[in-house]
Amino acid sequence: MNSVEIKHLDLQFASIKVLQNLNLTVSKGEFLVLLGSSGCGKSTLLNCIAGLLEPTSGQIHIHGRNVTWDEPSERGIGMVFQSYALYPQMTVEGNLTFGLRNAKVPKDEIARRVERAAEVLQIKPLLKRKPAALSGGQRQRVAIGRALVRDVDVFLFDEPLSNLDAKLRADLRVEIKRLHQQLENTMIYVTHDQIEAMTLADRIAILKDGKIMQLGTPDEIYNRPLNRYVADFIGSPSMNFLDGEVLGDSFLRGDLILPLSDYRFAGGASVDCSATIGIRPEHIVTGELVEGMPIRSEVVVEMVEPMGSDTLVYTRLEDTPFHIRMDGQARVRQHDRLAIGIDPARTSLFDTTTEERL
Amino acid sequence: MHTTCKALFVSAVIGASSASAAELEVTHWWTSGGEAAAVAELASAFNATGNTWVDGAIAGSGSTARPIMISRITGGDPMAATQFNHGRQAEELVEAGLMRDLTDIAEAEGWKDVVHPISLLDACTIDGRIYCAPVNIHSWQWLWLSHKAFEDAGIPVPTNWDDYVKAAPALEAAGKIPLAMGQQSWQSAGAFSVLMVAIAGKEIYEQVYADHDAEVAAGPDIARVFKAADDARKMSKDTKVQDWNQATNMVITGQAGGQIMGDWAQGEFQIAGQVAGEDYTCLPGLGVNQIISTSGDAFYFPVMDNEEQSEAQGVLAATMLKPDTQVAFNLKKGSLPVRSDVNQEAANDCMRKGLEILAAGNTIPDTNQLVSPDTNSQIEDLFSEFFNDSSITVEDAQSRFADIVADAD
Amino acid sequence: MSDSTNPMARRDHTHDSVEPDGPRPRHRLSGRNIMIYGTLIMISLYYLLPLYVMVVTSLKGMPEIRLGSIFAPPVDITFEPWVKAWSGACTGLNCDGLSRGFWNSVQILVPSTLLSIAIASVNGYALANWRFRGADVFFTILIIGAFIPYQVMIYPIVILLREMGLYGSLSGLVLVHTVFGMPILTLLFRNYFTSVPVELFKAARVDGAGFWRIYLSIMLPMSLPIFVVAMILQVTGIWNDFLFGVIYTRPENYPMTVQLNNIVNSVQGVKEYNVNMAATLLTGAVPLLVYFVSGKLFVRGIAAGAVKG
Amino acid sequence: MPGDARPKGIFKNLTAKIAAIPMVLTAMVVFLGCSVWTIVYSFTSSKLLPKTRWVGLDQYERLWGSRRWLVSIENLAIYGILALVLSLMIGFMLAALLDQKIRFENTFRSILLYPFALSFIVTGLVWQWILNPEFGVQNIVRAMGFENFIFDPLYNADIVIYGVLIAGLWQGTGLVMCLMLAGLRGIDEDIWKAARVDGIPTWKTYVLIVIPMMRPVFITTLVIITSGIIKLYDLIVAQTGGGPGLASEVPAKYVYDMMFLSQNLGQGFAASTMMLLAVVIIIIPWAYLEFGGKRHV
Repeated sequence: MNSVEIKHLDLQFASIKVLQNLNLTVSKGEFLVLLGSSGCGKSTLLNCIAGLLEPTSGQIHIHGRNVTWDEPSERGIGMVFQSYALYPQMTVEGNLTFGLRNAKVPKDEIARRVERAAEVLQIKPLLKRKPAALSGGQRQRVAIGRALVRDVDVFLFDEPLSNLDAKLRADLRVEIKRLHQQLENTMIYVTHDQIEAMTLADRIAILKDGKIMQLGTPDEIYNRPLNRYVADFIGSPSMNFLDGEVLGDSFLRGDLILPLSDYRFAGGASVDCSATIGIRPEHIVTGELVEGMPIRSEVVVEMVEPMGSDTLVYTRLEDTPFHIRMDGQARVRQHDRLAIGIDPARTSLFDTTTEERL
Repeated sequence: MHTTCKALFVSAVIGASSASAAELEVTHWWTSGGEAAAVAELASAFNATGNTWVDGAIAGSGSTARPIMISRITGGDPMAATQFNHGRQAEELVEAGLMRDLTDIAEAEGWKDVVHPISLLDACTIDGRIYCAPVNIHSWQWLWLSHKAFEDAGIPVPTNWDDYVKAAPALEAAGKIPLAMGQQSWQSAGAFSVLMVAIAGKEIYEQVYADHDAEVAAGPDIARVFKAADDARKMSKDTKVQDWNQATNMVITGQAGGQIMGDWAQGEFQIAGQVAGEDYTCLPGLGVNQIISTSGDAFYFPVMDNEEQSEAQGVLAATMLKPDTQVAFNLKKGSLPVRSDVNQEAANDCMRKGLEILAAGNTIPDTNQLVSPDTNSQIEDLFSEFFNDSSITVEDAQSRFADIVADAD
Repeated sequence: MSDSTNPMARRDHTHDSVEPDGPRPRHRLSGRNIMIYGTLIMISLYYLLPLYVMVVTSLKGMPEIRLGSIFAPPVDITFEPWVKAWSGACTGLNCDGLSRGFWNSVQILVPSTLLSIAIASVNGYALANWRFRGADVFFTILIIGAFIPYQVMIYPIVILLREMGLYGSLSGLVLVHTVFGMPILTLLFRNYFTSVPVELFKAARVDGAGFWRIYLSIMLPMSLPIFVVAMILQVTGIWNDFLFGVIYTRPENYPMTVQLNNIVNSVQGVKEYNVNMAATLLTGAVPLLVYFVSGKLFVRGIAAGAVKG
Repeated sequence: MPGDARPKGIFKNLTAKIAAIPMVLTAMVVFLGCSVWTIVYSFTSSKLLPKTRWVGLDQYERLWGSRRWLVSIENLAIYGILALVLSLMIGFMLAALLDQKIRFENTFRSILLYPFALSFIVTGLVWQWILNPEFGVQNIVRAMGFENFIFDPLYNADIVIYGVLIAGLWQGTGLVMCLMLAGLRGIDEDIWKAARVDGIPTWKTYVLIVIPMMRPVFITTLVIITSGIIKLYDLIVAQTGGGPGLASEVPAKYVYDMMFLSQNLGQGFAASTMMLLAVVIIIIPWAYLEFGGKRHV
């Protein structure tokens, strides 16, 4: 059964179209991440699902029920916000129980749920404190707890980790993942952080200008981006793009010729057209392995960024910036000449005009 | 019940005693010393009828009190009685049917026969019905002179305006302010019309104010009046007070030589324990033209739903014009009684002068009865400016005055 | 919403924001300090002068006032003027001074303040968090209303109250105060509630709280400073009001300012300046007290309500 | 199913709309309704009571031919501009002084703010007295030996409006100071640090950086001060009564006096209408910029 279903959703503020004919289905127990840069409509979409914004047209179904015009509290959702949104004048316990008290849930039931949530989130000792006396991480746990006690099947997260520092963010990310495994409920999670998206998601929806650019598993998104935008957006540093053309089963760019016999075309077969090839920095082969590659070239190192686990090397391939991710142990210096090789099976080809995957 | 009330009402009017005890709220702006004492006389006379006078004094004369009165009346929650300068101010309220018709009381009490001059009652009469109870006669045309000030200056107390003007330098030399004049506009405008009657005479006054003759207003007679007003302006330039009674107080204490003010100033002299002829001199018509205007205060009685109160209103109106009340009230107020048939032995020097002029019929109607409040306030604005700003020339002021008269209604 | 304007972050900052943010002075007795304190003391003297004059004059007898300078301290201190102003001064026939109006003023003040603040805060909350079509239009008209001189409205309001059957009653006056307090108060409350993080409001809606529940349980408890500001403004305005009090009620309900006007404007021969000043101080006592007690909260509340636009 | 039907416009946020009824009624009936009523009756010759005797633009012709009205406008303009500029300047300066981490800040602030608690009636009276040449400032200075010292602003038609201004500023600057202080406290301390690191002089930091950052405070302050200026009435009545002559008349007093002293409602309404018009001309563009432009989500 589908947990959340969004049909032809449109949202317009004045003349600005924030969401455009958006369709999305989230199945039960799925962890869906809405990913995109700011202003892409991901938070707006989440707010629509929560019922905090009214769509201009279209429908939202949760558990098969049309909830498009229902109050947020009637939709069977819990929500966690970026700024935690804890009620400052209430204790942690007060924050956890506010919704339940509004829904007139019996006292012992409230106590049971608070007990369980506090245990799951390890916030038992904090129950009597006010939010002001909590650290950022603790606050966000309480905020998650507030969704937890609602005993609902759909959790909505609106950039919940953005206000935390890097270390806490990583910790809490793991915790959310564990929570999902434990609760097995549907989670829709908005973020602009691709690491969060890749690590947490069962599926990722990448949004741009109120439209879904690609919906797929992290693996699909990473390895088989549907269009140039997604390819560019995912990965850091982002994919290298080289313009050229597809002729027969080769990609031609100047004197570079890339045989595409191992490339899986989206349409099954190759079509002649001008095209852009995308190669992830980490898929570029260096060192001894270069010899085995169907295509080889040589670049000059312009800058080196050692990052510990790996090393980023900035180079140029015939005036086009070209980034290479190498092993952390690689000894490369500025002005070095570097031999590189490309494996066609690990590249993506896009039609230069439509920017769609070939 | 209804008939009983009627019976009580009649007995109340005739016997001035009643079993029905209504509380009547009376609004007025008589709050200065002499005025308050005078109101107390009205109140005690009314309380003696078994009713209760609830005092609704609002200080600050018309500007503060009048909006309240008009609001209360049009707002449907009127006071039982309210002071108005009689004249044309209440006309519209009467026309709108908001004021109680007092004709029955007036007839029962024979007001038509006793009120003198009858013009006072005429001012209360609209379409043959009487709507207000005049309580006193006030006249504007008085010059009050301080004996002490002239003594200090070493000159005799003048007996007319011209001598007074000539005495001004001597007063100034003695450190006195020759003429005390409050800065409020009604005082400036009042002083001017006093000068007009005194200097130009009754006919000119009537042509200007009653007939709105702009040519006369622009003519040589009025030019002389403006010349005199210019003298007054010079004599009064150092008065730094606003209220009339503060100016009067300067005369009482001898700081100022004199003041042009209505007979209500008398009350202040009285409260200060001064005696007319000994401590101060009063010159009606500025000692030039012994003519006084007969304006005065009147009470109007808004229509009330409550029958008991309505009856009590009648009682109050009747009480106000009773001979005893009239004497007691007017003595304190410094004004003249509205009926000629009362015992006037208690009247002092100044009051007697006034009564004589009144008896001789040398009266004119007050400006309030002749022009609308609107025109009146335009005139007040003009003279307020004239008396306080010496840069306005006599000619300029006169031509503006003539314009106002031409547009008067 | 960027972090720099995130009110939640801001609140943490405003928590101790009654401490100055300006540049830190370097030395205790530097020339700079002397200049700052010197200026402040001079200006304070100018501000205190009228109060000083009022107080010393109210403690003098009339002869001393006539002879001495208004700035000279009293030689013979007398409390007579205070007693007279409170319980003896006359207007017309009533010689019971200000005391007659004091409780009336309280009776007008309490319901007017409560009602106007209650309504304006709900308005501000509705405008900030539940924006509906046309809300801005109404709000703009309301703000224009803040600029309309009261005198202009006297007459039409008399007619309105008459039609509502409230003319002359205490409730009518309370209503008038509520109406005329509404523009500025609504502006302040709207600005304040706009600065409350919108996510808090969203969270409460997810928690199933409706319009009133959010207002009472979430917004109200975190709005003390702005309520203090509103209270101070209203207490001052309503307590000092003369015009409405005298026009829209009956004499038995007249506020203290009517007596003050009567005492100050009725002249019994000589102006009794000492009594006038005592009466003035007595009338001003309530708002002054409110100010001195809650001055600190006032600045904090203004900081929360007026600064954000 | 409840979710199927989109709620009709009016039922959306129904509670919020119900709660806003008092505001809507006030705005529409009192402020808008009464204004329209006033405008309508300004075309009549109503005297003591409103009557529909139409006279076209007569009232306006008379209004603009009236010296007193012109003087009133001129006075309001002088007073308004000076009061606005000076109270903003003095208020800001005081706030900046109080913001210097000084001791006794609370005391100073209370002293500067207390006049705001007093009514204009009281303010007018006290200052009328202090400025009275006979026993006020002039008297004191003369007693100190300056026999010819003259300081009688309330009795000199040329400068009376400045005498009113002294009292008006005394009463109102405290609030401006408070608003400004609140605004200064809202400025991030890092700004000051940055300015110091950049070596920008303090006064320059205020003028170029801090004041522009305080735009919202200035706007709120402007609304409060301006609305007070336009309504200027009580202070004039208590302090000068409009005198000497007409020298300190103001429009609000013209309206009041016309309506209740001259018993010429029509003229009063015409003057009111002109005031309303002026307000609308000032406010509407501002309101449009403030609320019209941005829409919150």
